[in-house]
Amino acid sequence: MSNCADVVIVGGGIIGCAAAYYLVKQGVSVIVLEGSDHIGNGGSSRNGGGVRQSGRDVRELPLVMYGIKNLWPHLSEELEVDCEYHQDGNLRLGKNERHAEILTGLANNARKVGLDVRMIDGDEVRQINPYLSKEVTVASWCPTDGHANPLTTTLGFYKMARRLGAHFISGEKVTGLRTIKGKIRQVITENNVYEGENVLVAAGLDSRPILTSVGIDVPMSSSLLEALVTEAEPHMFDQMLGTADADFYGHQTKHGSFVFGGSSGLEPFNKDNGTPVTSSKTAPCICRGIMKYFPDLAEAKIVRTWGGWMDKSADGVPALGKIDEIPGLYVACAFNGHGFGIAPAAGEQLAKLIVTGQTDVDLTELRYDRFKAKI
Amino acid sequence: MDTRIKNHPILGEPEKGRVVTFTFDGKEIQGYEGEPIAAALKAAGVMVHRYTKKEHRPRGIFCAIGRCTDCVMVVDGKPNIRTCVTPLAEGMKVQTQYGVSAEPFDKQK
Amino acid sequence: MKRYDLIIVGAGPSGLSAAIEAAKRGLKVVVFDENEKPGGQLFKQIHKFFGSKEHKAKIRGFVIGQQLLDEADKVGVKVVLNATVIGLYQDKEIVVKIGEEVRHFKGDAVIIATGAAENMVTFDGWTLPGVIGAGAAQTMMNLHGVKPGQKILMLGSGNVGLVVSFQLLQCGCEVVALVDAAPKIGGYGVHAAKVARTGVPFYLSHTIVKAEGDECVEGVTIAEVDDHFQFIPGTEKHFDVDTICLAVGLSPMSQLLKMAGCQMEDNPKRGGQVPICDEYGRTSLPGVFVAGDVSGIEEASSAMIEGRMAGVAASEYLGYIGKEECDTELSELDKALDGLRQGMFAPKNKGKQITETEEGIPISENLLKYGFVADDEIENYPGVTHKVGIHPVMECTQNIPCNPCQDACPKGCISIGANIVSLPVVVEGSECINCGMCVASCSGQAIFLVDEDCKDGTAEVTIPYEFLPLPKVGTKGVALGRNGQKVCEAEVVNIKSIKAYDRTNLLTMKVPKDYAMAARFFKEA
Amino acid sequence: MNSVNDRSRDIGEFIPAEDDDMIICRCEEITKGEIRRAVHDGMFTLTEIRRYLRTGMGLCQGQTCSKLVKGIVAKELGVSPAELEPATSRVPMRPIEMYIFANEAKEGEADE
Repeated sequence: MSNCADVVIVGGGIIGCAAAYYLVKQGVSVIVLEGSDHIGNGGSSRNGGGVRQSGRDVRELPLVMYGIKNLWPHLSEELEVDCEYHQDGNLRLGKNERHAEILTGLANNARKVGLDVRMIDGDEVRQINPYLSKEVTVASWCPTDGHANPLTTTLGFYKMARRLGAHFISGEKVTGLRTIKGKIRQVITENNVYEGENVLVAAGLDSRPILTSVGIDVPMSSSLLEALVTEAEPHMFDQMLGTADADFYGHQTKHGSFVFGGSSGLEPFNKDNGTPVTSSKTAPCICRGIMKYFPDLAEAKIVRTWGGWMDKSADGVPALGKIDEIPGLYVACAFNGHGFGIAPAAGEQLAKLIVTGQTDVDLTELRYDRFKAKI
Repeated sequence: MDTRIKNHPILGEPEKGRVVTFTFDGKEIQGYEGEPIAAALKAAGVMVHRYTKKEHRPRGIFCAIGRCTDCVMVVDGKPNIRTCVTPLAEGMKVQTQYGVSAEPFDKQK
Repeated sequence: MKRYDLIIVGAGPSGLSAAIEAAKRGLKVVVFDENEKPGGQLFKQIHKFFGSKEHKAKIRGFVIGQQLLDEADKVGVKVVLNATVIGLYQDKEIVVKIGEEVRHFKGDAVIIATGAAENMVTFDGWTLPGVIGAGAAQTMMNLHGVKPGQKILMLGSGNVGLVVSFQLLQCGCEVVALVDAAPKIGGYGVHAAKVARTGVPFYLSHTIVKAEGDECVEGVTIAEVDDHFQFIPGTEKHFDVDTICLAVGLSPMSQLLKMAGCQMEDNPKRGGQVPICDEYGRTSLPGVFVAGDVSGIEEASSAMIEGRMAGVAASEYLGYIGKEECDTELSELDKALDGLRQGMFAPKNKGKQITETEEGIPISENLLKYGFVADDEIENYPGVTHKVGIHPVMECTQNIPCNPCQDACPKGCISIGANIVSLPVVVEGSECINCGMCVASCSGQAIFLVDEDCKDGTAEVTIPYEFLPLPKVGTKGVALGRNGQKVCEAEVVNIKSIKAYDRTNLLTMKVPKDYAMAARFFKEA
Repeated sequence: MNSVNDRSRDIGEFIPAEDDDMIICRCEEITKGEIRRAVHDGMFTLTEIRRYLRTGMGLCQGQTCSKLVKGIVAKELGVSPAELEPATSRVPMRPIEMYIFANEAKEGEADE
C-alpha cells in the first residue's frame, strides 16, 4: 500500500468522507486517516439529522441552500443507500413573546438571502403538525428544510468513496503536519508518515492541535450535546423540529423512532473524562422539554441516549476553505453542531476547490483567518 | 389443551392470584391476576403475539424475562408492551401487534 | 443525593451473598433488582445443588434462594425489587427506575452482579413462535406454572439443556429429543443419565436444520453434522413438536460496566465480554466490583462464593475491616471456590479432551455420546460393587465437585475422601441399612439401592423418583434401562417419601433377578 | 483502544450463501446476507455495522443478536470474534417511558 496520494484527508467524519467521495469521483487519489476506530464516529453519527437552512447564520446559508437544491435530492441514489432524506419542512417553535422575537430575527435574516421562511401562529403550527401542544404559540416555517439519517449518509459516503478507490485507514491518529520547501507535504501519525500534494484537515475539534503544528489556529471550544432515541412508534409527522431556545430538536425517523437532541444547560461545565459520556441529568431534562411540546409522546420509551462533542467556533460558523499561507492545505472544521445538513455541499465544494481552485459558492465569509478582536 | 401445571412434584401447587377476565383481540380469556400476560396467553394456547414490521412474520414468547422484546403486544392501546413481564389485571385489553400498531397491516395506511 | 456505602445491582446468588457479607461488617447496603421477585435464577432451579456442605450441596436452588433472602433480611440488607437500574454514571451514580419515577443514588462502592443472558443460534425458522430459550422454559414452568409446550425438542447438552430437559419431564412435558452439534455431551454425565433413563433420545453431532410451521412451530428437522459442523445430506430426521428449546450457553450481562467505562476484555473462557478484574472482583474502576456470571459464566454455587468475596473486598475498600482481616477471609473463601473449580468440568479444563478419570478409569464414551453408561461399562466404576443383601450402587462416573453422599450415610458405607471430586467408593465391610439417605442426597440422582437376589428369583431396585403421579405400591409396569429402553417387567413394591428426602421419592421395584444391574427407571404400563 | 485498520485490505469477494436470508437481528429484521454485504462495503467494526444496518438498535438493544453479529462479521473479516470490539452500551439499560425518565424524584423524597 502506498502512503502517498494526491490528497490526504485528516478526519473520517461526514466532511472527510464526502470530500473523499467527490474527489475520487474526479479521479483524484485520496487517503483518509481516521483517528478513532470507527468511520464517522464524532458528530457525524451523533447529531439529530437536521437538513435545514432556517435558523442558520447568513454566512453559511448559501452553501447549505446549494446542497439542498443540488445534492440532497438524489443523494440516496448516488450513494446506493437509503439516506432517508425528507424535505417536509422545519418548524422552529416558540411559546412566548421573547421566542417570537428570536424567531422573527432569524427569519428576516434568512429571507434577505432568498430563503423561503415565514412566521406562523399556533393554529397554523398545529395544522402542519397536529400533535404539538397548545403551549406552542408561534413558529418559523421553512418548507424546504428537512431531515435525513446521519448514520447511513455518512457511511454511505464512506462506502462509495472506498468503492471508487479512496483509501481509508482508521485507528490512525494524526499528531501533526509538516511542510516541505514551504508547501504542505506530510501528515504524521503515531505510527506512520503519509504524503500528499494537498491536505484537508476535517477532524472536528482535533483539527485545532493538528493545525497548530504548522502554525495555524482556528479558535474553537468544545461543548457536549446529548441526544436520545425512542422505540419505533406509529407514524406521526415528517417535519424537522427545533425551538427558539434550542432546548430540543429532532424528528421522527423512517424507522418510526423519534430522535431528539437537547441540553440541560450544564453542558459547558461537563466533567470531561475524555469520552463524550452522557450526564445523568440531561436526558430526563430533554424528556421534560419534549413533553411540553408533545404530550402524546409521554408513553414512548427511550431506548438509547448518547453524547457528542460539538466544535464551536468563536462566531458560530465553520472555518472552510483554502489556507492561503500554506499552499496545498485546506480546512473544514468548526461546524458548530449543525454540520450534517451542510456536509455534502461542503465536501463537494472542497473537492472542486482542491481540483480546480474554484467553487460554485463563495466561501470567503468562512475563511479560517476571519477571527478578529472585538475592538 | 391445558398447559397449566396443577401439581408439581417439587414445587407443589402453584400459588396464583384471583381469576380475572381479559380480552385478547376481543375474545374473553381468563387468567390469574398478577401473572405475566404472556403466561395467561400461553395457558390459553395463544402462540402469536405480534407480526413484524418489515416481513410481517409471527413472533411469540422467546426469552420470557423481558429482554428480547419479541413478545410485545398492544395492551390497553399502548404498543410495545412486554407481555412476559407485565402483570395481568382484570379487564385488560390485549391485542396482537402488527408492526407497532393494533391495526392489521391491510388496514394500516 | 441519597448515598449508600454499597449499592449492589442484581439480587441473584452473587448479589445477595455480597450484600450479606458487607452488611454483616456494618456497611449500609442496598440491592436493586429489576425483577418482581429476588433470587435471580435460583428460584427457577428446582434441582439439588452439587458441591459440599459449605456450597449448600443437596439443597434445592429455590430453597437456597429463600435462605439467602432470609439471611440478607436478618443482617439489614435492603432489597428493592421492580427497581431497574438504567445507568451507571460517573462518580458511581446509579439511576434507578422505581415505579413511575427515576431516582439517583450514589454508592461509595458498587457491586455489579447482573448475571448472564442466554446465547442463541440461528436456523431456518428460528424466529417462529414456539422456539424459546431454555431460560424461558424454566420461567414459564417453574415460576408461572405453565407448561412451555407439550412436545419439546431441546437443543444443547450443557448443564442447562440437561437440567431443563429434566424439569420439562417433571412438569409433564414430553421431550422428544436432546440434540447438540458437539460430538460430546457438554454437561455433567449424571444430569444426562437421569434424562436418558426416562427414554429421551440423545442426538450428538446433530443440529437443527429447520423449524417447521407457518404461524408457530409444528415440527422440526435435525440432521447430523460433520467435523466442520456442516450437515451431512441424507441424515435428516423429523419430529412433530410444538416447542423447540434452545440451551446453547450464556454470555455475561456486562453492559453496565462497559457503559461506566470499565476496562473490558473478550474472554471466550469466561463466556464473552467481561470486565477485567482481580480474583475478588475488583475492576479497573476504584470501588466498582463484580461478582457472579457477569464476570465469567460458572455455576450458581461459585457465584455465591464470588459474591461473598466481593462483599468482603468492598468492606475492606471502605475501611470497615482491615487489610489483614480481609486477606484472611478471602483466603478462606479461596479454598471454598477452589473446591468447586476442581474436576473435569473445572474452568481450567474448558475445551480439554478428558479421556479418563483421576482414578485412571476410562470415561464412558457411551455416556458422552448417548447420555448413559453402557451396561458393560458400568462395572468399571468404584461405586458399582456387588454384595449379598441390600447395598448402594453409585453410578457416579465423572470427577465432579460433590460429596453429600459421603455424609448422608449414617453407617459410613460411602467414602469420597478429602478430594471432593473423587468418585465415591463403597467402604469395605460396611453395612447398608436401606435408609435411602444416599439415594435422596445424590444431586445427580445416580445412587440406587439394590438387592440383587431376593432368593425368589427377583431383585429389588430402589430409584430416586421425582415425577407425578407417584405410582402406588402394586403398580405394574416396565423397568427401563440406563438407555431408557424396556428391559423387563417390574412391579412397585415400596414408595418412601419422608421429609429428610426433600421431595425426592424413593421407588422400589421388583424385577427378575437377572435385571438387577440393568433396571434403572420405572414406567407405568 | 485504537488500532490501525486498513479499510482497503483484501477480505475477498462477497460470495452469496444459501442462508443469506436468515434473520439475525430479530428486532430490526436484519439478515445475515445484509450483514455480510455491509462488511464487504467497508463496515469493518461492529459499531459501523450497527449504525449502517441498525442491528442491535431495536427495542432489545442487541441483547439477543450482538454475539451472532460478531461471529458473522469476524468470519467475513477472517479474524477471531474476540478481536472485535463490541458496540457501545448506552443508557438506559432497559427501555424507559419518557414520562418516567422525565420524572426525577425530588431530593429528600428519594427514599425507597
